[in-house]
Amino acid sequence: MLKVDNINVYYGAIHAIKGISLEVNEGEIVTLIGANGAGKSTALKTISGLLRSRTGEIVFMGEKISNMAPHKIVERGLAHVPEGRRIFLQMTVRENLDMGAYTQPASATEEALERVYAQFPRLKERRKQIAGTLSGGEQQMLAIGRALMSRPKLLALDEPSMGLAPLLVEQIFCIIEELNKSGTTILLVEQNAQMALSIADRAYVIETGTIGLSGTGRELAQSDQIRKAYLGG
Amino acid sequence: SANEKKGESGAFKIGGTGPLTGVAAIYGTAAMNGAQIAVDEINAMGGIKFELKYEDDEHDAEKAVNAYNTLKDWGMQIFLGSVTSTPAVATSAEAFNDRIFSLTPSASSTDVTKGKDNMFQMCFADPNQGTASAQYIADKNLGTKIAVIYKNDDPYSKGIYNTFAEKAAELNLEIVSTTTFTDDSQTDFNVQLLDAKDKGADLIFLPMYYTPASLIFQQAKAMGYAPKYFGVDGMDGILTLENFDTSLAEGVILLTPFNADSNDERTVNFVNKYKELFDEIPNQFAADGYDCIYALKAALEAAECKPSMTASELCEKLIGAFTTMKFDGLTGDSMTWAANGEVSKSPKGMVIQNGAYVGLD
Amino acid sequence: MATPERPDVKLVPVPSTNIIPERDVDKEPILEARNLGIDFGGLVAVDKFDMAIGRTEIAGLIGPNGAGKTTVFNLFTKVYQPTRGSILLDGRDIQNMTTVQVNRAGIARTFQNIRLFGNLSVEDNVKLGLHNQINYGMWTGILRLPGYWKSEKLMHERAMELLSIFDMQRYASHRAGSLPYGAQRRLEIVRALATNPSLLLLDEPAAGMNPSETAELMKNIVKVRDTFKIAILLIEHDMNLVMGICEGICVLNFGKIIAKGTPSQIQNNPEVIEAYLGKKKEG
Amino acid sequence: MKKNNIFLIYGTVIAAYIIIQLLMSAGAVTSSLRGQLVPICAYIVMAVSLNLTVGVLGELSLGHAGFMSIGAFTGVVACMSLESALPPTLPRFVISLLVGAAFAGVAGFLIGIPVLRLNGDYLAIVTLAFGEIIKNIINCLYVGIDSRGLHLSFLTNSDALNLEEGGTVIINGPMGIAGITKLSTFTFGFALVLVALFIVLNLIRSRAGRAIMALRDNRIAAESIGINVTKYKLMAFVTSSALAGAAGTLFALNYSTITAAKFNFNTSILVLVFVVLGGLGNIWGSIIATTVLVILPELLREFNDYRMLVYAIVLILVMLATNNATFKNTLRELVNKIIPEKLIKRKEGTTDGNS
Amino acid sequence: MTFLSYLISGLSLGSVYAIIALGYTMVYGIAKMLNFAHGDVIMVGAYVCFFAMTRWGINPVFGILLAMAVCTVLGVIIERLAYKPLRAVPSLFVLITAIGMSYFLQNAAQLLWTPNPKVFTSVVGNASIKLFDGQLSISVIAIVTIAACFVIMAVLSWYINNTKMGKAMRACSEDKGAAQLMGISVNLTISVTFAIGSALAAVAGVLLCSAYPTLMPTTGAMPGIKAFTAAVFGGIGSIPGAMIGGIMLGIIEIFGKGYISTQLSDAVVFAVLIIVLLVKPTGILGKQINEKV
Ligand SMILES: Nc1ncnc2c1ncn2[C@@H]1O[C@H](COP(=O)(O)OP(=O)(O)OP(=O)(O)O)[C@@H](O)[C@H]1O
Ligand SMILES: Nc1ncnc2c1ncn2[C@@H]1O[C@H](COP(=O)(O)OP(=O)(O)OP(=O)(O)O)[C@@H](O)[C@H]1O
Ligand SMILES: [Mg+2]
Ligand SMILES: [Mg+2]
Repeated sequence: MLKVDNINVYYGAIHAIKGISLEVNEGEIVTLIGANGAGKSTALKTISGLLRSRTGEIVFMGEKISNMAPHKIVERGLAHVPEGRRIFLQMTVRENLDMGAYTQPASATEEALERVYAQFPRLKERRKQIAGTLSGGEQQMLAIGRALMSRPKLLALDEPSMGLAPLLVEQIFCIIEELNKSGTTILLVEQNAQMALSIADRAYVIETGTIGLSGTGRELAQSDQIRKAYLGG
Repeated sequence: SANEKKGESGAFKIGGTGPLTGVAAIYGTAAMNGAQIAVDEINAMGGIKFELKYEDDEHDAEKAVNAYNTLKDWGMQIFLGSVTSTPAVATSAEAFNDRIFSLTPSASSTDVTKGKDNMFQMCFADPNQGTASAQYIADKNLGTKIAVIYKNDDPYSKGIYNTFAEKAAELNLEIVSTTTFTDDSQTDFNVQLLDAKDKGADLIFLPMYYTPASLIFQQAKAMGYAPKYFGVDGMDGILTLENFDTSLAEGVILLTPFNADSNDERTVNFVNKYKELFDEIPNQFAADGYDCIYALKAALEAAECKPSMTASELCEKLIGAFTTMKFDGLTGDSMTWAANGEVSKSPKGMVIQNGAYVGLD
Repeated sequence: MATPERPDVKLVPVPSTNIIPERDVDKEPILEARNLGIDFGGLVAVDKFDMAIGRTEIAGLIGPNGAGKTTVFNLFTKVYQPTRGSILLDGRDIQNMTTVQVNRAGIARTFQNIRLFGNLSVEDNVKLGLHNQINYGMWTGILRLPGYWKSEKLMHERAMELLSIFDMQRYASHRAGSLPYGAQRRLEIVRALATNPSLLLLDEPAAGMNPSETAELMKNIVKVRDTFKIAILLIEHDMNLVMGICEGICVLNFGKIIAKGTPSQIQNNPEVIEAYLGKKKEG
Repeated sequence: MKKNNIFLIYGTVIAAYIIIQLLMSAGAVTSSLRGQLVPICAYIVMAVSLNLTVGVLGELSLGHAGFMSIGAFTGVVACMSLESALPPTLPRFVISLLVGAAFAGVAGFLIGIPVLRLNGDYLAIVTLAFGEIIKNIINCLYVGIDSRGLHLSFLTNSDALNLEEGGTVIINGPMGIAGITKLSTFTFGFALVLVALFIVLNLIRSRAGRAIMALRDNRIAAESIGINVTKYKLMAFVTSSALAGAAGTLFALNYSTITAAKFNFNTSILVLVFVVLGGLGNIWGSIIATTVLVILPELLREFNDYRMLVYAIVLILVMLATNNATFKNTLRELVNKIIPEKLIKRKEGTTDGNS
Repeated sequence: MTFLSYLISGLSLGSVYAIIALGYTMVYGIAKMLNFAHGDVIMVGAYVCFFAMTRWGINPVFGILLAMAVCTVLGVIIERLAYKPLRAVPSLFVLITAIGMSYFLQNAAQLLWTPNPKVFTSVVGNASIKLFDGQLSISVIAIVTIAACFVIMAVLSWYINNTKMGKAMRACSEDKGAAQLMGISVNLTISVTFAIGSALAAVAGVLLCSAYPTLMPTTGAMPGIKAFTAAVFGGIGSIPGAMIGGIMLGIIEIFGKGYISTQLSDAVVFAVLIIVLLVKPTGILGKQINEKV
């Protein structure tokens, strides 16, 4: 479904991604793990078009999307929940969710909204609140909810569990699994590697801009090397 | 140094600065165009030859000094002053130090000439206009209750107002309303006009350029107020304002040295040439620029100057010539210059009738 | 779930009404909040909040998202003015103090969303923390009088010393904004420490860190407390960290305290499990 | 801070001064350039001081010319009043400069108080408003001197000053000041630039400067670590305006006339352009950008009518180019290719300098 | 009576400021940049309409439409060429290109159309309504301007709050990256913003010159600054705020002249502005958005 082939990304003179290739198949949950600053977020941003790769190619559903404008990529069914939430702080919760459904026909909005509200009742309760005054965790829920509004085929999530209460973290992972079951393919970046690996079909480990290891979630969760470096075990 | 460079082509090098861009660009371009016509005419005649170079000063003293220095580097021998007053005060001080003879077409402030023996004006000095206007109004009994609107951040306008007010007091003219405007607020004149109207003014004195005046006429009409208007030389040009409804200016009296509608042969000739070249009717600045060149020609001839002389040599000779000669130009007959640089010429009282200037006396 | 290595902290059993550790009990608490509350429009964000923090205690403030934890920090640091109740710092009411004065009186904090001086160097960030510790006037600085050289040298030494706690000396000349996320969080703590506080407030210090980094952080927090003999109040959703190093824990839900106690008391409190922890975990 | 490499800054300025002095003594400097030396110095001081507000404190000011105006008028009044009492020019010049700086600094303090409550564009508009108010007030102000001392009058005309016989009008409302004796020289201007650089650079690299930059980067965090926002905003603002005042005096004493209209919004904007083009917080950049942009319109005189049009286009293109990543990268690569590694540092400087 | 006359003059002047401020605030609100060239786009609009009416004898209505079309294209081109490449850098840099653009437009206009002023023919004639035996007169153009202001304000507010594009505009104004992730084309949205802003500028230019009929290359400069002031006064980014700010500014200017002093009116206007901002630091209708800590 998504095929990333040998991309190189720079921030000015900084070479942040050094020839990464990866693949996500339809229906999978794939997770990227790695230390702070390894380049996970950069990889996601490149896939969703926010950053440009100097070389290589990204193909989504058989179509080349490298060098495509981000909004066109979204239209093709790839949604990205960015790091740091990036919600519209001065809009209300409801308006934020509406923005998520921007590419969708107006008729589909109501239904999508109900689904999101069902998943995050707190958002329904606060639908008129200005998003900027939400608590950190509430903002995170909003960011995920917003991405779900567009009914994406592939959902890329950058650290969705950050700042969430334990109960909610579990909930979020449940939601991710549910989404996956209902047909959404997931590309997940997580610090909570334990949880991520437990739900992932496959995983890649990124180390300073390159792919270190890859394998099924289970394999990696049991690898000693991984346990030491990322699981604190 | 640059100052001592001589005219090479056998022509006198005349430099001028004026606003060629920005808000005041109309005045600078007009003076430049007028002067250029005169230069071309003279060069075609044979005899004395001129080379004219104009530099933009953006109506700013700092830029004017830069422009002046550029002209010096070019080898300027005679300086055609700056067109507007504030820059002219700055450049004339430079020319005074450099001993370069200067004649300004239109910078009318007395600060321009004050204390500088080599600085002469082609236009009236502000005080002259103020006094002459008051005198004229008193003599002709044009109004009993007078209102004045002037531009408070403009030395020209404020300068004329000051002497007008002084003279008016002397002549027992009653000024009932004095109001002002500035660059930042020159669109709406309702308050000023209401004040004049409420105080019963039957004549409004407008020491300003014609652009704001045209707005005043329009707004007064809209509020149903029809006093007499009395303008100064800056009012000249209002009839040539593109698309202006000349009926608004009907009856406006102004003192101006130049009348583009005059039947005088030289004026007709000048106006036609100007129209042909620049597609416009020349205003007083153009005429001043034109006169400056002819006055310089007359003075240079009178003093038997050669293009090979240095600027400072020319300066002394021209000072002598200017203080002694009599000059007939488009902007006045039998003009003479006092040692302080001020010109003496008689302003022509004009009234606008049926969209044309008509001489008053 | 793997049990993290617990740093060697001795938990002191305390009476259930008061969560101050025993060693601090006979001293006056460093901070005491009494019946604190704040409303935003109709929303009661915090209500009837009572808490005392011991002089050298590491205390935790936990609760579901939007429970009002950050708001409590904002009340303590006078970013918000409380609608009700009072806060006593070292026995002194801070009612009329500003954020700046509260800091000078001894409270330093970090932020949930990092607030560094991103364009300044790491060292300068720490020196700014030392701003009120080492003082010289504007003209001393401009004219480079001897006071300038002396103070700047002192500042440099102090800054490096503080950075070394978190093993960050090597970043000293880097632009703070260009540091990796985890390093930025640590730098915020160092900067707060530099203001010489008696109470340090940490808002989700482990957010965005992986488990091994978190374990490192836990050791460092305890080290800070032990070296500086200060009280630390932290907000965190990482239960390994909270249960691992906090002596007393206070749980908020919908702005109200639902439980106070030692980690084991909290872990076994059904109301807390229901509202926050989810199904009980072992370890 | 790397971008404010002090050796580079002082070095360039001093070297430029020496070179120009040598060229002048050899008669190789045109009148045009010579005439611009003092205004360049004045504008450099303006740009450096505005950089303190805009680049270092991070607040947009659109009324910097207002402070220049205050400095110009008060400085010249001081200079003209002292003419008989203190004939030697150097001390008179220095005193005038100090007077100009002091008055502008006080104005900076007064305007700084509302500044503290506002941010961003609201602050910008207050500074703009302030510049307009100053202009308007000076246009209505009359100051004269006679044996009894200074006389002041407002909203009238110069007659209302009631000067004795032999008294002189100094500020004459909209006519401003005429008949100023030119005291400013390139050397004085250069000295003022050095003083301004010394003050600003040392301030930035001290405890107070750090606090000012902290306010720019994150006010809330600065408060949380006990930094007094009011104090440091005011400090930056007052220093900046006092220096602008000194620049105003230097500028005014270079021309025989000044009017309030000179120091209008456009002048404020012009200085802002110098600062932004040179780089926010980058003092060296301010110096270079100012020099280039002051000289540029003069170099473009050949274009006659198209001069200001070309100037506008150059301004836009430079802005686009300096902010274009590809352009910067190409430039860097080019430099890397042509020049051996160890020279790069210095060479990059000169490339910028010629742009 | 004087009071009423002043009030009416103030309203007329204010409505002109307001209509310019609407375009200003619209572009500011979305693109987050102070478009100092806005005043000059106004000037271009007025020139186009002037030539259409007086030189080519086109009906005023079509003159206005032509001016709007030309300005729309001009606005979009300016944005594409001069502002778009600077989207990623701080807005101060764009401010400088905007200033360059303003110089450019003024000087190009001067070269194309000479610096000589032209007298604009009011698109609705110079009629006025006389009340109280002609003691009080309200010009038709003032009424039209005020009405236009209200209509534009209402339509703009509705557009921004209710249409899809309007929402896209608000999203872009907050976070361009996130907006893209929603599937919004930032380029298109900003182009539309500039197109609307510039079309409004054309209308403003025509109305400005109908009310105060001198037309020069610098005609837009001062009203541009005044409108900027008005927009901030009303709370920058707020559409109704721009309208209120503009009208307040006009009224204060006229009252300052009438009741205080014509010489000090500029100082009065700006002093009032400063005082208002001290009391309400984000302008009359500006929302105080506190950053959550
Ligand atoms: N805007 C930027 N400018 C310069 N360098 C950047 C920028 N953003 C990221 N980097 C650098 O690129 C590298 C990869 O960063 P990235 O954000 O992709 O890491 P990450 O794996 O997502 O880390 P984290 O777990 O902290 O989110 C890091 O070294 C970082 O410092
Ligand atoms: N300035 C404000 N205006 C309106 N509501 C606010 C404001 N600040 C906070 N709130 C609300 O108060 C509640 C408490 O917020 P707070 O930030 O304290 O939560 P928190 O406990 O820190 O949550 P998290 O763990 O998600 O960060 C939230 O519901 C939030 O939406
Ligand atoms: Mg990341
Ligand atoms: Mg929080």
